[in-house]
Amino acid sequence: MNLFSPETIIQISLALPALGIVLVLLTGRFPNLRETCSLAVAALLFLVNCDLASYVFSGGRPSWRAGQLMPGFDVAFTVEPLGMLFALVASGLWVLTTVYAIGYMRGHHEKNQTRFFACFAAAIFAAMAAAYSANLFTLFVMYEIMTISTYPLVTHHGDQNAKGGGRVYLGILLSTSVAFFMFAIAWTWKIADTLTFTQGGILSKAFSEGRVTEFELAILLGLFAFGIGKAALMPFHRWLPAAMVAPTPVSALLHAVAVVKVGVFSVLKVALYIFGLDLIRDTGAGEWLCYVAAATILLASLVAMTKDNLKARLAYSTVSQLAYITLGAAIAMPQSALGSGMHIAMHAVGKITLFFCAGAVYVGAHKTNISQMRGLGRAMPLTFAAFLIAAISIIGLPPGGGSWSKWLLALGAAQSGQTFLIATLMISSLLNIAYLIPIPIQAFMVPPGEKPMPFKEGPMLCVVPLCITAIGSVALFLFADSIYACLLPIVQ
Amino acid sequence: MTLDEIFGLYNYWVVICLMMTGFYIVIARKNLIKTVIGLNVFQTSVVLLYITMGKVTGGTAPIIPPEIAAQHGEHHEHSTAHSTAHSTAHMTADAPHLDHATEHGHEAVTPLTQHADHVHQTASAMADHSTELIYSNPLPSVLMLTAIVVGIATTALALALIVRISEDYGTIEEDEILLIDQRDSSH
Amino acid sequence: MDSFPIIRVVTKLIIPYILLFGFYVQFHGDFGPGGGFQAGVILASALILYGLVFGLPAVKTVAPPKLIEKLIALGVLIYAGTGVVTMLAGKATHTGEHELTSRTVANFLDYGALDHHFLPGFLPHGQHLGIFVVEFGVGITVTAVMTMIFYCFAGRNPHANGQSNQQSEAKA
Amino acid sequence: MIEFLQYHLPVLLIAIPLIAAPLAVLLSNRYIVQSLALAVCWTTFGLAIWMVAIVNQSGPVSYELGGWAPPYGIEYRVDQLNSFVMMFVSGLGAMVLTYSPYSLKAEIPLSQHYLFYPMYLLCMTGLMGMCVTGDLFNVFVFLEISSLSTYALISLGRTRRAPLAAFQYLIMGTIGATFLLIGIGLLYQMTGTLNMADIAEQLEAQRLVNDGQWAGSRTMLVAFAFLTVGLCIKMAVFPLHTWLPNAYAYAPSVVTAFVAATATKVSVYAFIRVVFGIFTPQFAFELLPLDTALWSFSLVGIFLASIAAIFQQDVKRRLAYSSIAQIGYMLLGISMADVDGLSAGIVHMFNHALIKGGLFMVVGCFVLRLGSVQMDDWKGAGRTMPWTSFAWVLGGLGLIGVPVTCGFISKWLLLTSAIHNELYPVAILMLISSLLAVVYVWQIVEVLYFEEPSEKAKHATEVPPLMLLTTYTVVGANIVFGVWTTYSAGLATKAAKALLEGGSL
Amino acid sequence: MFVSIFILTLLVVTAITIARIGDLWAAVMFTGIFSFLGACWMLILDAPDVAFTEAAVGAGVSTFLMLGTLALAGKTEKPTTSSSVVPLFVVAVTGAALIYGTLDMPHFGDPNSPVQTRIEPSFMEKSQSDMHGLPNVVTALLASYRGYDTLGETAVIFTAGIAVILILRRSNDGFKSNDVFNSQSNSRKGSQ
Repeated sequence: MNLFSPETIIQISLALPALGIVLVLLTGRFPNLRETCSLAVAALLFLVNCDLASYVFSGGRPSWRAGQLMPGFDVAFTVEPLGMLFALVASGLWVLTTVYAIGYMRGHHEKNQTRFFACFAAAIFAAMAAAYSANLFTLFVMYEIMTISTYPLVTHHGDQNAKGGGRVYLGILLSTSVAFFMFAIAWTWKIADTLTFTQGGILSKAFSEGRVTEFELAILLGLFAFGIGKAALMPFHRWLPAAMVAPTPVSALLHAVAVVKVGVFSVLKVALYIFGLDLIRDTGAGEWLCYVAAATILLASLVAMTKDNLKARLAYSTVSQLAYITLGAAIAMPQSALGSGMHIAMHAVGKITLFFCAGAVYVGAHKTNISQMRGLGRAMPLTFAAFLIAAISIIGLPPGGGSWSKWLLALGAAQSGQTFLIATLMISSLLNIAYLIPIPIQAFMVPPGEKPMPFKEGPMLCVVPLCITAIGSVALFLFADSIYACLLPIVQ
Repeated sequence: MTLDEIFGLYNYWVVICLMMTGFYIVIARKNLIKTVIGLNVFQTSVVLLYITMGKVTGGTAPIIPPEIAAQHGEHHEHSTAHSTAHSTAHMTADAPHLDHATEHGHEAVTPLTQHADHVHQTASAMADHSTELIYSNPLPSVLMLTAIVVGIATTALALALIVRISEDYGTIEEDEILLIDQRDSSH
Repeated sequence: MDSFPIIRVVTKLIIPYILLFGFYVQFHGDFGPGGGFQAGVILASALILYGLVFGLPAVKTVAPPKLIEKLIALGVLIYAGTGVVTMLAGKATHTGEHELTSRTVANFLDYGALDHHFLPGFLPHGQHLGIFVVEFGVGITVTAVMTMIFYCFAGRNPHANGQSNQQSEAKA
Repeated sequence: MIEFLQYHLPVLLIAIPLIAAPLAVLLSNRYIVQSLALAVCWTTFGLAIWMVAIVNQSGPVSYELGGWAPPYGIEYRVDQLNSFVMMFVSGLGAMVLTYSPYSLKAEIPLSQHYLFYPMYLLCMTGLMGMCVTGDLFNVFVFLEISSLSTYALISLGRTRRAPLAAFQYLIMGTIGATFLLIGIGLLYQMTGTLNMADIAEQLEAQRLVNDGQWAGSRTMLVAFAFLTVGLCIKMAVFPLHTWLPNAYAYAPSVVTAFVAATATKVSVYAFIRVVFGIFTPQFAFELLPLDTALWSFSLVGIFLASIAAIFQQDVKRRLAYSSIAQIGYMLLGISMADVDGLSAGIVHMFNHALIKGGLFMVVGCFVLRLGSVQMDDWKGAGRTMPWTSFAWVLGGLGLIGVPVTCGFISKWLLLTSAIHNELYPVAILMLISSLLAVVYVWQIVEVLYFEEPSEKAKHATEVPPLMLLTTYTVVGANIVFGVWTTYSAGLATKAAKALLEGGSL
Repeated sequence: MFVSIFILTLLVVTAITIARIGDLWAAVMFTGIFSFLGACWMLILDAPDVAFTEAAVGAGVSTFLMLGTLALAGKTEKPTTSSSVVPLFVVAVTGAALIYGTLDMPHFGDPNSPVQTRIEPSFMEKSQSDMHGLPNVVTALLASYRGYDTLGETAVIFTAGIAVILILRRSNDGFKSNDVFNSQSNSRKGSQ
C-alpha cells in the first residue's frame, strides 16, 4: 500500500482524529451514525498507522514540519520507532475502546455521549501528535492539550464527586507541567539552544562544553521526571486514583491508551533524546530517580493491596507499573530502556483488559468492589478468564507479554550493577501476584452454601474487545522478539 | 548650596510646596468636595510650575507690539501669491524659512519678485527690531492653557459625580459612604 | 429672586456688556490676551447670570437645552471640520501633480491651505483665517458646555435627597 | 483617492472617530447614531490594519499636524509598535460595539444611548491618540480625553456604586495625569522640546557632550520617576491599582469589556514608549534599578492580585483583580529589556486584550440573562446557556495560558526570556503564579457545570446570536492567535526589535 | 522681586489655609483666591493669556461650580478621624523627590536654558512670517502650531459637557425618575 508518501501519512494520521472530532460533533443527533463515524475513523487510523509502521520499522524516519508557533519554536513531527510503537498501541486500542465504549455507554444510558466521543477523539489526536513529535516543545503542547481534552471525560458525570476528582486531576497535572515541565523545557532550551529530539541526546554536547554541571543535570532530570505528572511518579500520583470517578472506558483510556502512556513515553523520550542514556549514566543524574521509582513501585503496590474497590486497586497498580518504565529510563542501560519501551505496549494491552473486565462486571453485574465478586466467575467466565490472562501479563509471568519487558528491565538493572533494583523488581512481582491473582481465583470459587449465579456476561460490545485484548497480551508474548528488533534502533 | 542656587530655584521650591499641599489635600481628606478642591490646587500649582519655566529675566509677554505686527501684516494683504508659495514652502522644515519663501516667490510669479524681496527685507528689519525686546517663551503658556481647560473639565465631571453620590448616599464623606456600602453588602 | 428688582434691573443692564466683552475677547484674541476659551467662559457667564436672576425656565427659553446640546457638538465639528477642509483643500489646489508628497498636500489643520482669492483685505488669509475659525469653534463649544453644566447642576433639586435615596434602596 | 487616504492615514485614524462623536450628538437619533458609531469603528479598524501593513512594508510613517515640523508642531509617528497597539484597540472597540446593542438596552436608559456612543467613540479616540502621537504633551491631552470619557462611561452603571467608582477612578486618574504632566514639564525644562524623538536626541546629545555622563541627571531621574508613577496609576500596577476593581465591577458590561481590553494596555504602551523611546533602557535599567523594581512589584502584584481574585464572589471583580495580575506579566516582560522579554510584554498586551475582552463579553452575556454577576446566581448555567458557558471555558483557558491559546504564547516568551536572562527565581515564581489563574478561572467553570442550577439559571435562555457570534469571534481569536502567531508574536517581535535597536538613537 | 515674593507667600498661606479649614464654603472661597493669586503671579511671569484664563476658570467657573455642588451636597466637612501619617509621608517623599529634581534645573529666568534656546528660530520670530504678523504669538501657537492639542482640548471640554449631561440629566424611560428637563420630558410624554 504505497498510495501515500510517509510524510503524507503523518498528516493523515493527525487529521483523522481531528476529523473524528468534527464528525462526532456534526452527527451528534444520530447516535448510530455518530458511532459509525467514530469507529470508522478509529479503524482507518489504525490501518494508516500500520502502513506507516512498516516504513518506520524498516528504518525510515519520515518527518513533517507543520509550522512555527513562535519564532524559534517549531511544531514539527518525526516518527521514530518508540513513537511509532506508542502510536500503534494507542490507535489500535482506540478501535477496541471505541467498540467497548459504545457498549458501555449504551448499556449504562450515559448522558452527553457526543461530548464524550468528541473529547475521546481529541485525546487520541493529542496522543498521536505527541507520539510523532519531533521536539520537546511540540510534545509539551500536545501533552497539555491532552490534559485539557480529558478533563471533560474525567468529570463526565457532572456531579460533586466528578468535580472533586476533576479538581485533583487538573490541579496536579497542570501544576506539575507548568511549574516543572515547562520550566525544564525552557531551561533545556537555554542550555542546548535546541529542543529537537536527537539520537544520543542534546545535552551531552552542552555538558562536554561545560555549559551545565552534573548537579544541574540532576535537577533538570528531576524537573522532567516530576514535571511529567502523567508518569504518576510519587508523590504526584494522586490524580490517577482521583480520576477513577470517570466512566470505565475513560479509565481504560487514561490507564492504557493515552494519558499515562503519554507520560511515560515523554519520560523515555527525554531520557533517550534529550539527555541521552550515556549522559544519565555517566553523570549519575539518574541515580536518585532510581530510588524514587523503586519506592513508587513498592509503595503503590502496597497501597493497591489495601483497596477493595477494583478500579482503585487497578489505578494503584498502574502507578506501580508506570514507575517500572521510569525506572528503566533512570537505570539508563540500553536493555532497560528497551524494556521500558516494550513495557509501554505490554502494560497497555494488559491493563486495558483489566479495565474492560472491571467495566464489564460493573455493567453486567453492577459490582464495583472486589469482595462482592466472589463467585462471579461462574456467571461471567469469559470476563474473568480474560482478567486472569491479563493479570499474568501484568505480573510478568509467561505466557503474558509483560514477562519480556520485565525481564529486560531486570537485565538492565543487573548490568548497571544495582542489585537492590533486582530485588525491588522481584518483590514487586510478588506483590503484583498478591493483589491481582486472588480476584479471578475467588471469582471462580463459589463459597459453600451459595447457589452458583446464572450465566450472564456483559453486553456483547464489551466482552468482545476484552477477549481480543486478552488474546493480544498472549500474542505480544509470542511476537515480543519482533518488537524488540523494531525498538532496537532507539538505543543505538 | 550657594546663595545663587537658592535665588535661582526658590520659585520652584515654593511651587513644589504648593503642589504638595494640593496633593496632600487629595490623598488625606475624606470629604469628596475637599478632595476636588485639593485636585484644583494641585493642578493650579502645576500650571505655575510650567509658567515659571517659560519666564526670561527681563522679558515681556509674548505679544508682539502692534506697530511691528501691523508693519508685517500689511504685506500679506497684497500678495496672495506669496501666501500660496509660502504654504507649500513651510513644509520643508529644514531649510531656513524666510529664504525659502522668497525663493518660491521668485519661481512662481515673476512680477511679484520685487514684492517678495520687499517682504524679505521687512522681515529681517523686523527681526532686528524684535531683538531689542526679549519675550518670555510662549510655549509653556500654550500648554498650560490646555491644561487649565482639561482641569476645569475634570472638575466639572468630578462635581457632577459628587452631586449624584450625595443624592444616592445622602453624604459626601468617603468613610460614611463606605460604611453604607458595607452595610448593604452584609444584608 | 423676584423680590429684588434692583438686581433684576442691574442684571439686564450688565448682560449686554458682558456679551460685548465676550465677543471682543473672542475676536480680538489674535491681538491681545484672550481667545475662544476665555470668550466662551464669559459668554456663558452672561447666560448663567441671566439664569440665576430670572430663573432656570427663563434662561431655557432663551437658550433651549436641546440647542445648547447641539452647539456643544457644533463647535468641535467646526474645529475638526476645519482640519478636514484643509486636507481636502490642500489636495484640490494641487490636483495637477500625481505624486503625493508632503509638498503637494496640506496636512490636517494646515491652515495654509485656506488661502483664497475672495475679498482680499476683508477676509483674513490662510493661517489667520484658520485661527479665526477654530477659535470660533472653541468659543461655541465652551459657551455651550458651560451653560449646559449650569443647566444640569441647577436642574438638580437639592431637596430630592431623601426621595432618591429611597429609590436607590428600593432598587438594591 | 487611495494615495490621499494613505498619506493622511495616521490622522484619519484619530480624526474619524473624533469627528463622529460630535456628529453623533448632532444627529441624536438612537438608530442613526448606533449605525454611525459602528461604521466608524469598523472603518477605523480597517484603516488601522492598513496602517500596520504600510508600516511593516516601508517603515515608520511620520505625519506633521498642521504641516509644522516637529520642534514647532506636533508630529504623528507611527511605527511597528503603535500601529500594532492601535490595530487591536480599534479592533476590540469595533467588536465590543457590535456586541453591545442588547446589553446596552438592558443596562442603560434608551434616552441616553445617543450620548453613550459619542462617549465610546471619544474613549477610543483618546486611546488611539495616545498611541499614535510622537509628542509628549499630546499624550497627556489624549490621555485626558480617554480618561474623562471612561469616567463618564463607568458612571453609567446601574447601581449607585457606579458613580462612586467613577469618582474614585477620577481622583486616582487625575493624580496620575498630573504626575505625568509634572514629568513632562521637567523633561521639557531640560530639553526645551516636547517631541519624543527630539527629547531622546537631546538627552543623548547632552550625554555625549558630558563624556557619557547623564547631564542634569537629577532632574531627569525625577522626571522619569514621575512619568513612571503617573503611568503606573493608569496601568493599575499593584500598589496603585485601587481604582480598578470597583471601576470594572460597577461599569456597564459593555464598558467593562471595552475598557478592560484596551485602556490599561495603552498605558502600558505609553510606558514602553517612555522607557525605550525617550529614555534609553541604559538610562532606565542602569542608572536606575528599574528592572529590579519592576519585577519585584510585578511579582508581588501578580501574587496578591491573583489571590485576591480567588476570594471574589463577584465575577467582574474577580476578572478585575486578574487584570491587575496580568499587567504584572506585561511589566515583567518589559523589565527583561531584551527582544524576547519586550516582545512577550507587547504580545501579552494584545493577547490579554483578546482574553479579557472576550471574558468580559461572556460576563455581559450572563448579565443579560441572569441579571447578576454573583457566582451563586451563575450556578448551573452551563445547562441552560451552554454556548455562553463554553465561551467562558475557552476564554478561561486563554487566561490560564494553556497551549494553543494565545495566553500560552505570552507565557512562553516570558519564560524563555526570564531563563535567558538567568532570572530563575523570577521564572519559577511567574510559573507558579500562573497556576493561581487556574484556580480563579476554574472555580467559575465548576460553578457553571457542576452545580444544581440556581433559580435565575433555571429559567435562563441562550443570548441572542449576535452576542454569541461576537463573543465567539473574540474568544475564538484567542485560539487562532495561539496557533497562528505571525501577526501577533511576529509583529510584537518586530516592534521590540525596532524599539531596542532604534530606540536609543 | 518683592512683589513676587509677596504673592508667593500669600499663595502658600492660602494653600495651607485651604488644607486646614473645615468649612467647605470658606475652602471654596479660598480656592478662588488661590487661583486669583496664581493668576496675578502668572501676569508677573509674562503669561497674560494664562492669567486671564486662570482668573476666569479657577476664580470664576470652578468656584461657581463648587458652590453649586455645595448647595446640593452639604457644606461642612466632617473632621478627618483617620491618621494623616501615611499621606504626609507620601507627600514628603514626593516633595523631596521634586526638590531633589530641581537641583539640576536651569535657574529661574535663565535665558540660556534649553527651554529658551532649543527652538531656533524661536516661535516669536518664526510666527511673524508664518502668521503674517499675528501679534499674539500665544494664540498663533495655540491655534496653529499646536492647533492639534487645542482640538484635543476642545474634545476634552466636549467630553466633559456630554459626560455631565449623562451623569446629571435624569432619563425619562423608567430607569430613573425626575427628569431635569421638565418641560421637555412633558412634551415628549405628550407626543408618545
